[in-house]
Amino acid sequence: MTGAASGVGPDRLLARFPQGILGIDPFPGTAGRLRFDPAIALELFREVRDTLGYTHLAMVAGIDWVQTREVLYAVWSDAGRRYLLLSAQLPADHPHIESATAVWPSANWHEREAWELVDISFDHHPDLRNLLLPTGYQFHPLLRSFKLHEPEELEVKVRDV
Amino acid sequence: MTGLTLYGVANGLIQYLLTHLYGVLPHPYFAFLVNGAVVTGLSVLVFAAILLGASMINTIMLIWFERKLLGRFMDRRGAMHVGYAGLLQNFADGLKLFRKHTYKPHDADALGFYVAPTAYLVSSLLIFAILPASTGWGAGALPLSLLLALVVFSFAPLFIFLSAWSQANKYSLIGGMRSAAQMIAYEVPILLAVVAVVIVSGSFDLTTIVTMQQNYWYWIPLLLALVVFVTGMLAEMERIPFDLPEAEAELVEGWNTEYGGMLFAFFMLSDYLRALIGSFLVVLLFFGGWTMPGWVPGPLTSFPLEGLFWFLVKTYAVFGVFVWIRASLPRVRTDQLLRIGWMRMVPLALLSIVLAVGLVLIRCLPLLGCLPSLGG
Amino acid sequence: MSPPETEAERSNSSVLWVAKPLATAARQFVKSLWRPSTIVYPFERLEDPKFRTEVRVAAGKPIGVGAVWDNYRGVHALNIDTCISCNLCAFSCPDLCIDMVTVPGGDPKHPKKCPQIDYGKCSYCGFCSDACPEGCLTMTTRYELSVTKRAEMVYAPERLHEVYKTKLPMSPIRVERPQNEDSILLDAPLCIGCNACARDCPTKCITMLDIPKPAAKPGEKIPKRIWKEPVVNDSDCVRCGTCISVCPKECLFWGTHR
Amino acid sequence: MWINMGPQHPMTHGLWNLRVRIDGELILDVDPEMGYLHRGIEKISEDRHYNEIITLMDRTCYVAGMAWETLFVLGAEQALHVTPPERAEWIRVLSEEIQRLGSHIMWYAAFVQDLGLMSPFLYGMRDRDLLLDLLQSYTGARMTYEYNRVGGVRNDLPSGFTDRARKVCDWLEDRFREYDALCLGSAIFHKRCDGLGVLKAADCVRLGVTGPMLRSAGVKRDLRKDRPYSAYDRVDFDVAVAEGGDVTGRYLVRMEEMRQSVRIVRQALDWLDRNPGPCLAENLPRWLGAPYAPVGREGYLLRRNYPKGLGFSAIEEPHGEALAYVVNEGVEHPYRVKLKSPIFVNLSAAKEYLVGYRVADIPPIMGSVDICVGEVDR
Repeated sequence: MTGAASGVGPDRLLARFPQGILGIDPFPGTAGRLRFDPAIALELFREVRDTLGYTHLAMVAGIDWVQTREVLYAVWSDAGRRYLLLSAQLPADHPHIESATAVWPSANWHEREAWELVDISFDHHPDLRNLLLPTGYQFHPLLRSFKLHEPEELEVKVRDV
Repeated sequence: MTGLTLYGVANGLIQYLLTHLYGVLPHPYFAFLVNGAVVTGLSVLVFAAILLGASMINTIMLIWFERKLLGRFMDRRGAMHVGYAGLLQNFADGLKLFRKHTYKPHDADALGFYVAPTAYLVSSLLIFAILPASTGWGAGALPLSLLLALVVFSFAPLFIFLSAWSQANKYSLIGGMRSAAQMIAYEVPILLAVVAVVIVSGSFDLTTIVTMQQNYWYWIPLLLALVVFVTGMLAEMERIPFDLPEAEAELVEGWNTEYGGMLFAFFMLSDYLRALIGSFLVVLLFFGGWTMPGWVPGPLTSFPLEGLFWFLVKTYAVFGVFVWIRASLPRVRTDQLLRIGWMRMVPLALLSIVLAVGLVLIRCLPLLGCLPSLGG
Repeated sequence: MSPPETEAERSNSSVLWVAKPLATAARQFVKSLWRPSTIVYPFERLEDPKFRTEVRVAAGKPIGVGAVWDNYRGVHALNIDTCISCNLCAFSCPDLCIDMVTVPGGDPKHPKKCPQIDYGKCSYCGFCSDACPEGCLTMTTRYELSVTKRAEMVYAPERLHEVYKTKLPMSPIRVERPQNEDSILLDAPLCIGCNACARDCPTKCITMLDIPKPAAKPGEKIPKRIWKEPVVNDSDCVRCGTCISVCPKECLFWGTHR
Repeated sequence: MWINMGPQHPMTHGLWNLRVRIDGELILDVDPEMGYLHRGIEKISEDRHYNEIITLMDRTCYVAGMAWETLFVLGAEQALHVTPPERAEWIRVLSEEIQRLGSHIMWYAAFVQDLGLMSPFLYGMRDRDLLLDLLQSYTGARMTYEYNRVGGVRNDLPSGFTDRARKVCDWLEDRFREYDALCLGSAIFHKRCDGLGVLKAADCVRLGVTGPMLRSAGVKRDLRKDRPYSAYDRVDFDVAVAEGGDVTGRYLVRMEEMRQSVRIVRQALDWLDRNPGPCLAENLPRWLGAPYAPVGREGYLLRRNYPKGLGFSAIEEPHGEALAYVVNEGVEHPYRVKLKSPIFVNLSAAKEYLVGYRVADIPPIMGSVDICVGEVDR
């Protein structure tokens, strides 16, 4: 399942990032789940896109593991016809990672969503503001610590046009 | 031709009533009741009232007709519960609109906001006084009735733009500007197409134009002018495919976005009044008005008010074509619309004028009278 | 950016201009002149027998797709008589719209409870009728629910029973007992033999069996209890968990027989 | 001048706001604002039973509920290590293609309505009704199906279903010709739609645009072919591709996809006729199959310990590539469900295919994107 034959297996990146790649888990139905150090994010994205040919960023997901936050990228290669999952664990206090918009512009809204729902900030994102929630909403609903609030407790700023 | 005129009916009615009233009260104080001027004035009022009622009822029936016809084009039934086959549905709708509260947006300009719908409706109604629906069923033989009708018809952009501007709404403003541009652009080909008819008939009087079509209807020699005229009328009436001033997909309701209740009903009614007028004009100018071809069996053309009957039948048929077009064509874009107007329709209209002049010059028109199956 | 002025001419339909759509609309007009394919709803209904079998008219001609209502999930029908008050419907409801309320009849000390459904919340997912082990809660083809007060949306068990009595077509009834499933197990030392589980068991699949009273050893106190223990008949058990919830000593639990 | 097209606007087809900066009729800038329909489905899923989430998936996209059910169920099956029987996979293919037909016909109706043409709207709704009849006859509902289950589907097809479905297929193939006559046969349609809302292939890939929008630009990517799920590796169909990446191209792609869907439906019907069998996996844990164990009881559920797992599924939804990521932590409800909607991404590229056109072009362009706000906002 690693897809080394089709030339898009993630194994070849191990030599490029001996420290940065923490491991490649097999994941049925995909080319694998690559765990990486958030410090190498941007270089890794470039390599994944240019060397491995994963030109399409399909999804950016944030998962709150209470102690850490996981950010998960699903990328697709037209040549290899498979997905590759890239996953990074971020510290729970001030979780941040380099934005993928420089490599895949389609990450724009995905990262906005991950930012507002799971509170993962993306450095150098061109336009990091609320997408699904009202502007000025100060909570992050997809965190495990999120509690439902009464409507009057919420302070929502009115957008000035 | 029964010799029955609408004014005659009104006059007779008034004379009958006043004479009897005077008979009941034979005091010299009431002699003014049989004064000629009073009788004439009252007759004109009654005449106007009948005309107003007839045109309103016709318009509402036109809406019903469109709804039913459009329903069949769309594989559905249209209104069907109020009255027989939904005949009274539009009266119910009108009643509902009448009962609704009319409100004005805070920023809207009151004068323009209230005056524009009324003026639009009045200017549309005015034309009915000019159009002869049959011999004697109009304001009489005005020598320039066609020209007058078209002039009044072209007041509309003014009122539409007035209302659009006074609503203080971006959609209305865009719609109003589109509407003004479109109506002004399509005035030109319409007038040019009418000129072709005028050249062939030699008259600006609608009654004369119809009478001239006893032998052959003008759509036979002037097919090109008919196409131009109908296209222009579609644009003037703001119907699909040229309804982009009220393109509901992008402009909500175009220039009448902010209107509700009776003011909206005024606009709605005026739109259909103008549709009715457009169909009237097409019938009058190109389909022989109230005349019928000679090959139509006698019983069908000799009953009381047969002129009016056939005129309305033709009008509704023409309107049916408009509905058919509405059911099958998408809307064009503003720039495309104007391009069609100025770069296709105007040259075609000019060409039709040339054709008309040619036909008149080579004197081949009477020959058309020999084609009994087509008209006359 | 400037607007693209060049328009790719992709087909030759400009020759025909607008003739084709006009003809299509006219054809449709002629087809629907006699009978448009709409169904005049309050007077005709999709569940009418004539639509159930063959004639679904589209564009004037029947094409033979009868509307089938076998699995339809509409308003519930409840057969109060066979309801065993097992609570499974209330447990399975994702919208929490089912309450178990008392119905007349039954033991006054331990009244019979049947589901009451709040249709203001119900999403018609059908999980409750799937869960019903006795097939007494099913779904009918009734779908009209308009009321003027919100309280009227709450259907008491009696009202659901009335729906049952109208004999509307109902979704297929499955009376089945779960297989391959955990069983109710007993933590025997904790049991005091109080009979609560056997008394409240909806299917009466728990029987209290006598167990021998142990002989007192010196220095050990014999616990004071009723010397009976529940035994669950797994083939009748519907796994509703009522026994677990009524057990005062929390000695029943889910597990697999070794 | 900024105008707000939405959230209450005929163009939006849902609740969202397209802020447009215009100069006269020319569009200078756009800024889509989403979130008016955000119901927090991902959050709610965190404390819902796996099968209860299926009721949410129906409501994620209200025109393609079946596709989203399938998407989630595929992800959950991987996370829970469950394999559905083959018949269930074929029924899923069948349902998804019927749903795709329904969704595309709905799109056709709304799109042509945006162009100002009303009768195809009603033709489309009429024909979609037959598909809803089909879906209703085996799922029991016309819109919120709740039909898929982790480990299969809820019930088998009723008797006589395949014959009725074949009749509908015949009927639809007739109707597609009518649809084309009303649109492609009309000069005005070409005037409106040719060269409109162009998004070239390179831009599509760069911006992550998927689905018919991508295929209309000439990129032949279809997850049904490239990464077959359910029984799609066993059906024979072609991927619809067009050139140009404009509105007409998207129309052509969707029309061709409908034809191909009819083809797939026929094949699935043939297979289902020949191969009866169970449609729900045997030996499911009770809390996965119907009927249900009590899920509300505290202390009972959490005591269980099932194998953990991660699920990742990708399907070609009617609107494009949809992904689901399901994290199973060994309890009855998933730890996290992440859904990726294709329209979410297609909308994020709005600036690229709207700027430079005219206000009157917004409805057809946005119509050709086929927006379902339910799955964008989730």
